[in-house]
Amino acid sequence: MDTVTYGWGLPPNVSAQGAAVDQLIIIMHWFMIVLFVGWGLFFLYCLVRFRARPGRKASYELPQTKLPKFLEIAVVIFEAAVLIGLSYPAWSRLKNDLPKPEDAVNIHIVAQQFVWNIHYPGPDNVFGKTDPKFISDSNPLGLDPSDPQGKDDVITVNQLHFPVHKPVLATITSKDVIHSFFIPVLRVKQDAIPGMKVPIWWEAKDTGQFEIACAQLCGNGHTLMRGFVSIDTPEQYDAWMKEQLAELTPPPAAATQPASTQPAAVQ
Amino acid sequence: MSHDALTPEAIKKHVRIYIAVFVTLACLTAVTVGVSTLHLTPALAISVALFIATIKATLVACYFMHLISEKKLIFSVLFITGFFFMVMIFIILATTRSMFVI
Amino acid sequence: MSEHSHEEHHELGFIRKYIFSTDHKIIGIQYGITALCFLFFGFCLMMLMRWQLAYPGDALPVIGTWLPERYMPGGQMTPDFYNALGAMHGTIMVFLGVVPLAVGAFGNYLVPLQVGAADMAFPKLNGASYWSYFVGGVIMLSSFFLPNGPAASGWTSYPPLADIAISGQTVWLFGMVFLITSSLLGSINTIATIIQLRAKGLSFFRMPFFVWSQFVTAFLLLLAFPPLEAAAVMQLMDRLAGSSFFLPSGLVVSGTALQVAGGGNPVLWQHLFWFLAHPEVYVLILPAIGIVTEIIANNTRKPIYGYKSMVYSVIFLGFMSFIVWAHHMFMTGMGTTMSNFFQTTTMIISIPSVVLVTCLIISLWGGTIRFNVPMLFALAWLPMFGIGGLTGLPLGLATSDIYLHDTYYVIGHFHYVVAPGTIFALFAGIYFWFPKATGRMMNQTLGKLHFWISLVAMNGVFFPMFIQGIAGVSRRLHTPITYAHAQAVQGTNVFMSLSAWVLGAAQLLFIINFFISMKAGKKVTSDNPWESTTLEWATPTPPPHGNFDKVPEVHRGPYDYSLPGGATDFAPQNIA
Amino acid sequence: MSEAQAQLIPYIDEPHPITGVTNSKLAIWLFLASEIMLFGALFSSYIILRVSDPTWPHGRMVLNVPLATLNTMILITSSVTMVMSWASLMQNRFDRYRFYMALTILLGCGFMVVKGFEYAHKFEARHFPSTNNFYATYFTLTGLHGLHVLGGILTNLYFLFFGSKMWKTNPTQFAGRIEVAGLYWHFVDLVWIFLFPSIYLL
Repeated sequence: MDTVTYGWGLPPNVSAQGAAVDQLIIIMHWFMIVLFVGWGLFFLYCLVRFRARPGRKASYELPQTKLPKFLEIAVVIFEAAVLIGLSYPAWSRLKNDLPKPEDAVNIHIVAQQFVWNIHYPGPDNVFGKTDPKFISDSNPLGLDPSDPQGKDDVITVNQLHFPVHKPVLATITSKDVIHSFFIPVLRVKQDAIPGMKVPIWWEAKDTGQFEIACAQLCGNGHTLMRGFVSIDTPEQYDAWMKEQLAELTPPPAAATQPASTQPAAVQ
Repeated sequence: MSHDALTPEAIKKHVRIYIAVFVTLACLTAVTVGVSTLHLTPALAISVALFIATIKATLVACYFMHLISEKKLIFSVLFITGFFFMVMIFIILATTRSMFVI
Repeated sequence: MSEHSHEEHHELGFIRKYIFSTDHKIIGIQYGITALCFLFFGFCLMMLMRWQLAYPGDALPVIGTWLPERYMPGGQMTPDFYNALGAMHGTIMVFLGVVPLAVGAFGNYLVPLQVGAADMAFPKLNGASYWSYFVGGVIMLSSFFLPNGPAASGWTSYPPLADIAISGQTVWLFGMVFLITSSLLGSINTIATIIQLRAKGLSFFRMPFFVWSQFVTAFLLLLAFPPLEAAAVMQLMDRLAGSSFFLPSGLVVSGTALQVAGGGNPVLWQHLFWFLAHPEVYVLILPAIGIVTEIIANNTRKPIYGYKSMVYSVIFLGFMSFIVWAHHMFMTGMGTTMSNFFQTTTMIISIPSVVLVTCLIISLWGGTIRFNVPMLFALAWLPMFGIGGLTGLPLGLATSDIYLHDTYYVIGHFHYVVAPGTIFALFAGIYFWFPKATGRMMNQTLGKLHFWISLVAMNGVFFPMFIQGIAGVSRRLHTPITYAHAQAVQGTNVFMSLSAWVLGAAQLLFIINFFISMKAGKKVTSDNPWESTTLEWATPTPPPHGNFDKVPEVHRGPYDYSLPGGATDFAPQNIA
Repeated sequence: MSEAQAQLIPYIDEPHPITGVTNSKLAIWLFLASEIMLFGALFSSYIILRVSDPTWPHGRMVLNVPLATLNTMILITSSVTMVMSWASLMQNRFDRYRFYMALTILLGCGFMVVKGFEYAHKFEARHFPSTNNFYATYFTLTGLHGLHVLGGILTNLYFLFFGSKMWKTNPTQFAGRIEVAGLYWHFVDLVWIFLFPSIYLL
């Protein structure tokens, strides 16, 4: 397993769908730089050339120039092109072209103060029913104990494993307040909003160990809401999943929260 | 005031209009309560109730609030407000209804 | 400062004259001083936060020991206190600092003068609006003395976090109700003044651009604030009466089910909040553009290029600002149709901003540029606002927003708009109109020092935020170094903090300059020291109650500088 | 407004030659514009919460429709008396003005009393804003509206007693003030006209 060294600039993109995001960010920054430098040079030139000095008189006449008109038209065309050519299609692909559940790794991500619960359906690929009334320390998602389909469900805390080169279909929700699920290297972000289950997807093109960040202020432990992403080879993933299933002796999954991720005072 | 020609005679005429508007409002209130007991389909019930309410509101605004003889400036203000009011209600509603929720 | 000038030709007592005044100029100055105090206080909160960000977990020497144990035990900042500082910094800067300064102070002081009126249309309402603001501010500050500290859910106060918070969120909401009331009263007054009280001959297209910007701003305040008031009422109901407007069913907070009816919608708050808060951004920036325009016209000694297109742009901006709000909410999971609608409106709204900046830059062409302190601030405003505006573009596109949303990139973007953007313009305005209000010039050397240090330090604070944002650092992190990707750019945090403290120190120059100049600044020799054309300079200095010696009449547009054949290089609006 | 300012600021009692309105006429409409946005936001929230909740009860099943109908009639009547009080001033009948204004205030108080009974009933039946979002909306909307009625009553009381001194000094401005107070009062009525069907009947 390789570790990423983060630095200045965009972190490496290890996802298949994230290239569109990067491309747009880069294009927009070039546009910004061109416009800013253009303006800036003209601005500085004006400051020097038209500085007040003895003998100079300002002219009442306004410059007869079509320059601003051209600039505005150019900006309009550029923005329209970026919108129609890049942003609409990329956004629709990300939001509407969800992978089919049978072709994807299905997971539920349930945020809470201040951990990420990752819920895997297990070998039957069907999620067990959950209900808030079953929630307890040993059953963080409220898995229905009477539902046979929930017996093989794996629930991890802050540990997100998935295989490389296979789409992952995740639905995101929250138990308490609004969080935001963010994996920088996968260019994935989605608010986790209680009462809503929002589907997102991604597909990794590289293996490695990365982190999940919370991007939305969620209380005094916001900064501690760090999760771990492990993009595995299919073999590694299967082995890990087997390990998790083996631990499922007292169903449902007893996911105890590591003490280190539990802040002292919970709001 | 914007009532340049508000002679006592004109006011007398106004008063008669006020009474007529009042009677209409009372009748419309009775109608809207009556209709609500009819068990219409929700869509129809909402349409009828809001339609009657709009008529009543228009009457109040036009006659009691003198909008019918009001100046253009006031209409401009109300037009802008009405536009943003619609934007607020319908775009928030449309966005909320469009949420990707399973 | 009028507080210290002694013109006792009124029978009004001290309290009626200076405390519960109905004179728009006194109220404007009251607004200005109160807002400047709040600005500095809000900035101090940020300087505290910057310690934690630069040296996470280290005890803050000296100052840390002064603060209560519940906030900084052993000098170390608790996450709750950090969040409280963040929420209060945002609230104070936006609602108690910049808006009251830009709209309350400059709007109040200048709009009646520039339209040639004796006062605002409703002088008592004007006083009420200041005192409502003052009470709102006091309520807001009082929350620091609560046992659980002030509101700590961000200035955006997203529920459910804000609904269930044990901190001073309720006090925050009550404070906001007063501030909203104040803004509403003020905006009604401004609009009525501009529509009804313009001097004879001052048609709409002869109004100084500043008046236009205040006019549009007032409409934004008038129509955008009430939805936030409604939302605040609903959040108050949630907190005090146990309703669940913003609380969905089945909430489980730290292991126990929340005892509420449920069925609410947390995203509803975001809609109502941003329906205000996006126009609010324009409430901050439009008066700033107005001030900059006045100063650039005055100091290039030539008319503004494209005055009319700037007016149309500013109206269009105001209009569009009501239909872009959900670009703050792309990550909530809205449908593609709606997000495409909001991406599009967001791109459209960038066009008039481009027009404004371009017109102002081209206005420099052919002028004779005087580099005095107000002009320096106004000129620096152009590139700073440029950076702020341009960096809004990748945030406004839903696809690139996936990565940048809620990172430091956002913070950098709006701080460039608001801090070196709006606040530079406001400083420019203070330096520019100080002689009108006091009869004395501010010291130019101190002013230049203040400008250059502020310019460098501002960029030192805010530019690295883009680097952090690109690296993916989330905002509002108490200890960013928890994350490996934030650890990699931690060096910038130290740099930003040092810059922030330098910036704080530079403001002392301004404060010293302000008070010294008030007492001992160079006296102005004429009522129009900058040789300006607009009506406020046609009043005696400082303007007395009632403003004008004789009712002014306007004969020309606002920026007739360097008119060919004139005896001077400026032709005041009131001179035929 | 002190005498000095009354001279300084034009268009207090006579309309502006171009816009055709007085300052206060413009201001009250601007204020009402902001009120439209305030109630609009609450209505919008009501719609959003209601369409997403299939268990939302019908107002007519759980609320007291006869009482609300009575209140509707009271408020409509008070609108008529309000406009009559203004019309009386325009006819120089100060005595009738006082009569109609007093009646308006009494009707407003009547509205509040009926509202009080309605609320008391709900509290007795242990229906609170915390019961569900239907009651939360009901209490918030009618409560905020009630506060507006209360504000109107206080304003009208002022114009019935202390404020009416102006009739002697400046009758035009006083009639203008009553018109403005009336506009606010009618607006409160107008809000109720929408509240009544959407909360009580649907």
